[in-house]
Amino acid sequence: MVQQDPEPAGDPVLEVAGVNKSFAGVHALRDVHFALRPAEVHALIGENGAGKSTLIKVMTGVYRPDAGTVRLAGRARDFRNPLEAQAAGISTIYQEVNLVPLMSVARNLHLGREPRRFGLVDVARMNRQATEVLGRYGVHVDVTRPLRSLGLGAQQMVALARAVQVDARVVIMDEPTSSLEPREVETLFSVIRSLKEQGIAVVYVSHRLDELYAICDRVTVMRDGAVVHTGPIAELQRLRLVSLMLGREMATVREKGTTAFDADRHNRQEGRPALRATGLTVRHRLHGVSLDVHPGEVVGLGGLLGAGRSETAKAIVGALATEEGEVEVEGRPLHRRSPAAAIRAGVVMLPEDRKIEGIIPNLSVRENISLAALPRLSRAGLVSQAKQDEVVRFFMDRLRIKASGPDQKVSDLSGGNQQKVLLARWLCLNPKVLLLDEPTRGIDVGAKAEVQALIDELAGEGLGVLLISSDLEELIEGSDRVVILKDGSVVGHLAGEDVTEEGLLDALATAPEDPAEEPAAGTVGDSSAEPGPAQQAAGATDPAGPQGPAPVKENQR
Amino acid sequence: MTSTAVTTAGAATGTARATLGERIAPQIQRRGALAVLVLVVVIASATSSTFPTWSNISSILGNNAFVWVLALGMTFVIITGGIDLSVGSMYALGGVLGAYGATHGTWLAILLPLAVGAAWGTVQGLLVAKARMAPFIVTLVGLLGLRGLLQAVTDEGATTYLVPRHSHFRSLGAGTWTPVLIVAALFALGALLLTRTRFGATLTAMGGNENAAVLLGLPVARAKVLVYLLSGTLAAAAGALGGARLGSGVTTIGVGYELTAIASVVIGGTLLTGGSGSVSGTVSGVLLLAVIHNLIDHYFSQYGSAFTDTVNGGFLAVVVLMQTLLSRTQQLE
Amino acid sequence: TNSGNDSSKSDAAPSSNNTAAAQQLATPTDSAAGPGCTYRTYGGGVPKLDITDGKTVVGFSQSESTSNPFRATETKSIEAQAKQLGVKLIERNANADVNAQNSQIEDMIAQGAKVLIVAPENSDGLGPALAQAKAKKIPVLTIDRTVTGTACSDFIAFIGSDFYGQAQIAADDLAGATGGSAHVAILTGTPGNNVTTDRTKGFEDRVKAKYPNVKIVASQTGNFAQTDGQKVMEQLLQAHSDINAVYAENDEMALGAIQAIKSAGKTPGKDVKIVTIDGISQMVQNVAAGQAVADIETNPRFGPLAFQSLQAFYGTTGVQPKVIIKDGHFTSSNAKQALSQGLVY
Amino acid sequence: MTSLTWSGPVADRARLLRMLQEYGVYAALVVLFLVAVGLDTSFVEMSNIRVQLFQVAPTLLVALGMALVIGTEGIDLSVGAVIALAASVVPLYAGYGLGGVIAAALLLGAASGAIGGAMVAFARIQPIVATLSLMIGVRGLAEIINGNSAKPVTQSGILDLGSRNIASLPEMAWIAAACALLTGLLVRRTTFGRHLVAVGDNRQASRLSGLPVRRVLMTVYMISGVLAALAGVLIVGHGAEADPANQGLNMELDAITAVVVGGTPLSGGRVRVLGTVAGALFMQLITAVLTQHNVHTSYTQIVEAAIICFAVYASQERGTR
Ligand SMILES: Nc1ncnc2c1ncn2[C@@H]1O[C@H](COP(=O)(O)OP(=O)(O)OP(=O)(O)O)[C@@H](O)[C@H]1O
Ligand SMILES: Nc1ncnc2c1ncn2[C@@H]1O[C@H](COP(=O)(O)OP(=O)(O)OP(=O)(O)O)[C@@H](O)[C@H]1O
Ligand SMILES: [Mg+2]
Ligand SMILES: [Mg+2]
Repeated sequence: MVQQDPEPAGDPVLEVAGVNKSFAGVHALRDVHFALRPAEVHALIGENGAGKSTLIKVMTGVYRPDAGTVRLAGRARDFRNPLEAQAAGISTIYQEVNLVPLMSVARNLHLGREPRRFGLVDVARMNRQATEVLGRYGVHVDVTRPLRSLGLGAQQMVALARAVQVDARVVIMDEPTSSLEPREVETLFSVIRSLKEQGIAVVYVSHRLDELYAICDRVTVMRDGAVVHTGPIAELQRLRLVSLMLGREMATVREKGTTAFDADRHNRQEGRPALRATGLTVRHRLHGVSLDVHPGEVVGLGGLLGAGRSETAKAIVGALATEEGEVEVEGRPLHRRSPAAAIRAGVVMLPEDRKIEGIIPNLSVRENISLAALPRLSRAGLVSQAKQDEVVRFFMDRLRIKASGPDQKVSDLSGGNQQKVLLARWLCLNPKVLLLDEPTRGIDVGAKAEVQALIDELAGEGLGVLLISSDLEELIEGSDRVVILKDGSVVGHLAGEDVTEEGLLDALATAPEDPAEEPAAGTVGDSSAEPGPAQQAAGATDPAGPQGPAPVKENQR
Repeated sequence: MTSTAVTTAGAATGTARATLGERIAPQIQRRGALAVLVLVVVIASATSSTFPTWSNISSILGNNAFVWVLALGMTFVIITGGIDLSVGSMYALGGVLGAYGATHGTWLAILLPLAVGAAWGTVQGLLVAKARMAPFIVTLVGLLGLRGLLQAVTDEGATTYLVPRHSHFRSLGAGTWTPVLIVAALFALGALLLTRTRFGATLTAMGGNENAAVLLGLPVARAKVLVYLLSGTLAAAAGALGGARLGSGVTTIGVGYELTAIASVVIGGTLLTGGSGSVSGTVSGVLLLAVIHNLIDHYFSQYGSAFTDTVNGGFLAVVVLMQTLLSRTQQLE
Repeated sequence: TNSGNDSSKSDAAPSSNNTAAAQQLATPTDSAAGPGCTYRTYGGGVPKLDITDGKTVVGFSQSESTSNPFRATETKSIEAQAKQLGVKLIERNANADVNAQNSQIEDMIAQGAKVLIVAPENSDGLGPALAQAKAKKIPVLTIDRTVTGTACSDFIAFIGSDFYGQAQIAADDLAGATGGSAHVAILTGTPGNNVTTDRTKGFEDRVKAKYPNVKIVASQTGNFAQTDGQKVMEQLLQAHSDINAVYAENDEMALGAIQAIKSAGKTPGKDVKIVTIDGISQMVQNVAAGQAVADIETNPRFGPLAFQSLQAFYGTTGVQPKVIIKDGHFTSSNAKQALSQGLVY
Repeated sequence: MTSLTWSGPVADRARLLRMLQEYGVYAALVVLFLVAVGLDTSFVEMSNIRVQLFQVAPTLLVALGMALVIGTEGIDLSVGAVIALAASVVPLYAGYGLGGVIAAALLLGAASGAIGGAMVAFARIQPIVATLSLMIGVRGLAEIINGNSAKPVTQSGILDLGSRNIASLPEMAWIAAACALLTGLLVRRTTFGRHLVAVGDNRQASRLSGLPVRRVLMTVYMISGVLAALAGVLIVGHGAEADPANQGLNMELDAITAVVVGGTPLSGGRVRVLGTVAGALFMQLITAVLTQHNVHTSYTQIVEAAIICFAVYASQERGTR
């Protein structure tokens, strides 16, 4: 059933043959063949849990295959660890940003290859270079701050900058855009193109199909750990692609637009809002953000990275201490501000960072789902197994969570399935208001559609939904109204017919700059002040330095 | 056009948030102990006439300097997210080996402890890095085992090795300045190692997010082995120098020193969970504890040791509390 | 592993009365001829002082936690005597840490101490402190444990018990009580502690020398603590049902042993003979009650003798290098009356 | 998924490893016991078993509390001191009979635990340092309360507690067993148990999921304190003497050892109660064998260290790679 495309032109730079890999119980890769040609952008797609990340980890020495070979430029390689893979010229951005939160941005960018003077790390130069490099990716931050003070998006850009800085033969990107918004995606694409120009091959994993068509040359489709198709992406129209991924007949895959939201808006129930937040203020983050969500409507929260959307959500549920601001649920103000209190009042938040704020890694899928609902599933502090299993089974079917069983460790699930588990955790509380921060991040088309349909349905049932998404389409088609944030304050509202991409971007562009910008100008100024010396310096010591950035600069100008 | 608008916006975002609070927070976090230290010293000097005298200060420095080296090694280990409980026992063993070696010449007195410390450190490192065992256990084993070894080499503590009267070895620990200078040098080197070398960066990185460190292609396993080797060697060296100062290998010494070391490191603002910390902080930490002990002795001794203990415990709690509150940042968790 | 917080001596009632009884107990037994050590001869001569003038500061460095009654009694005895003579006393407690003791002694010197009474934590290891005292011409009187060095140069003199001797007496008592043939279990003190070493050696040497039929079946540490003593004894009784005698290097462990013997269904004093050292009242009562054969006292009341010696040191008579306190020796014959006369601490 | 194809041999190895992790401790325990008997057949005698149970009971009690604390990714160094504290009040309340004594002791234990818990939960001080300060301070306090001499205890109720047998097994052992059972239920069956594990595994996520993180932490440290106090009373009862200066010294290390030898990871997020029981027994047997065969302290310590090392290695999780 695996159909091969006409003989590859030019022998592959990276080739994987007959690879098998299984984890306790799970057979993640079965006899996988994969060939990557020089200077091509190769899409690797598949449902959640299809084995994409696992394949990548095998190619980069994180996992060792149980069987099969990895060849780089024709030579069979057996990388014992990522270090060796990197040395051999395979540079990787792994799924879920993998950097060191507590270390400074600059440190993260240079880890392992810091510029040195007399054998000692030259901090000054390191910071200069970092500021300069990141600037090109639209991330203008004080690079001496810990990475964790950046939003996920910015962090992902740092990871990207880092990855392309090495002189690599192959650059692998596992869902690099999962938390980028359009403008950054553009930057990313320009980077990829420049890599291509240098004859560097790129493996590109994403669940956003239109991105694939925009940037990729060829595509490999995986399902249940096996390769089901390889070929030029142009020859393959969207529908076919989806059917290959899901392994269902074209016919059964109903075309339902790019997202699964149905066109017509929900019938918002007027009168008392389900959630009303007024004047939320968090030092340096939020300045008097106010919004309300009515039962049965989906309110989108728009803005660029770092606009403070996540902060807003966190502030509402009391996960982030607010200096000022009121939160009312169905007219009743929340006095004690803590996640627990919010949940009791029926307001729940799906956090943006699944790994750190979401899953309880060592607990089973069952325990992760039932976690928040435990009090309701237990009598006199004793958990009723029966009830619990019932709920868990229901939601595992409902959200089609792919796991070897309710007892599988949640950390062993694929990214997407973990996200579904978290959704389940909240849905079994049947809340009044649902705050979703990047709910479809890293979820495959099938699941994504389901989730979106689910959001629709929930709203239909009279639930109030606040939707944060970097995927504009999703935001536009999903929400009835959009509240636009910038630098932590509300700069505009879109409603009814104005809820369009243009509307959003205009609002952002024309939004009044707030005073917070003044110091910024400073840093931007002196940080990008002397690109010249920085460049030379970079050239002088770090051979890796130039290759990456240089071309990027070109097509930035 | 819009693009520029956006980038400036981005810029705004970035640095707007970089203002004051978040800027200094990490600074204070590092300097928290220092602040408390200054406070205590000022008060002490104001209230007591003997405290600021050189002879008192030298008595604090001279006799404790070597013990502080344990905290130096501990800083590295803790920054990697590990812990080394074996240093107290290693300190004692180092002293005994040093004294024993001194009877065969100064060089042996120096090399023997270093060799043993390095060897045992390596073993611990390998168990942690390769066998993936919890540092706490591995070094707990060290704490017990090394004491046993100590008893064995001194046949159950019955024999005491004395450093010969006129061995050069003694001069290494004598007086106030020699110890202080040696230790100061060690700390300076340590600071350099941590902040200005790739090794240092690796340590911090693996402490902050070991998984990422591996994926970023840092030599994590090697760094782990090395850090325990370092800690073990430093502990043994400290013990040996201490032995040189006391003029004999005291077998009962060093009990509970590991805990004091950990306390000073944490008070110094290093996260026990790893990933962030500084040698300078540890310096403040050790000085702070030493000064407090000196004061408590000075003021409370006549009420009996039980009372002094209680006060000591209370003070430790207060200091740690102050430090933690000072280093509290906006961040959730 | 924790040999630090052990009580190197017994635990007992805190009665540290410097009574007549105490006084008379505390008399030098070793009145060797020859000139004693005075301020003229000490380390080439040190300034003469009148320690009772209320201005001269005398420093007292205690080695271990006073929650251990030997230490408590010792400290109280020194304090009381100082008060009585109007001596200005400052003190420190090293909690069994040699480093701490060094730093504390120097600390007291910084505080203006002109004479020092030191109860060393460890015979070797006070080098730095003693050196500084010497340099500053401050005489040091050591009590209850010796320090290595030469009398009247590094320190004035040593006042205390003869641990080795105590152990030999214990051996004699045990042999006597068992008719010269016994299977003995030794409960030793904390490893690495000078007292342990002496008390073990003294006993073993004596047995080797004089009692061929006294067999030492086991020798395990009880860390000078009741609980550990009991645990070890319980184990040993399981392994060696033939044990019929116990030598405990302090009373606490002996008390533990008694518990162990009882819970093993044997009668202490009858099936198993016990000899122990320190002479705290609780144990002496057991001796009186016939549960133990003998208890050799270790006298903690150093106050009177210590200051008496210091005055002699600043006078003309001088102090002998080794002043051995007279220790009581309690057996079934004299235990009762000793208790009644309040000779027991 | 049809993961049966291909994954045959691999799965077997994995299963074997998991078996070792899960049941290693128990196997080791059995082996050690057989060895002990092999060396000296009298080891199986009831009297000897009783002695071992008497000695292990307090350690086990403390270890149970420690296991819970470790489950929350914490550690409690103050248990030894709490034992001393409990011991110090026994003579004071002996007059009020066993009930009074236990009540007073457990209350103090809870109080001390509450302080530690508060430092960890509210001030977010690192557990090891927070409890270290308690460890120093509380023992000091205990010594102050007790004055400076060990006090003999004669109150019959307390003595019985430490010496009586029920069904020819020590009452102490039964108490410990009961506590173990309760702890097991607490961890497996109750919401609190789940919360505890979740908090230990990912504190931030737990907080965002609305779990009462602070309450959980407080409770855990208080439980640990209470169990330690109970152990203190038993120790006094068994020794017929209250000796705060020495009782409970190094108990924290023994307890931690028992817990980790029992296979509970120090990284939190998992509590193995039965394993802890096995761990405690295991360590007790080692000491028993070595002491009974009169091995030098030095070698005892070395051997114990080596065995701990091995036991933990055998029972630990191994990452897939
Ligand atoms: N460390 C592991 N232990 C056990 N099973 C694992 C492990 N890592 C992955 N798996 C399993 O292997 C399968 C493939 O996982 P993988 O992460 O490669 O999926 P994916 O294609 O990357 O999905 P996503 O698009 O959501 O990232 C999944 O079923 C997952 O449960
Ligand atoms: N491009 C950027 N430049 C500077 N700082 C940024 C950038 N992106 C994120 N940040 C940092 O991230 C924090 C806010 O990010 P956050 O993720 O909460 O905002 P957001 O609107 O939710 O963006 P996201 O799309 O990541 O959800 C701010 O502290 C800011 O310093
Ligand atoms: Mg993936
Ligand atoms: Mg966000």
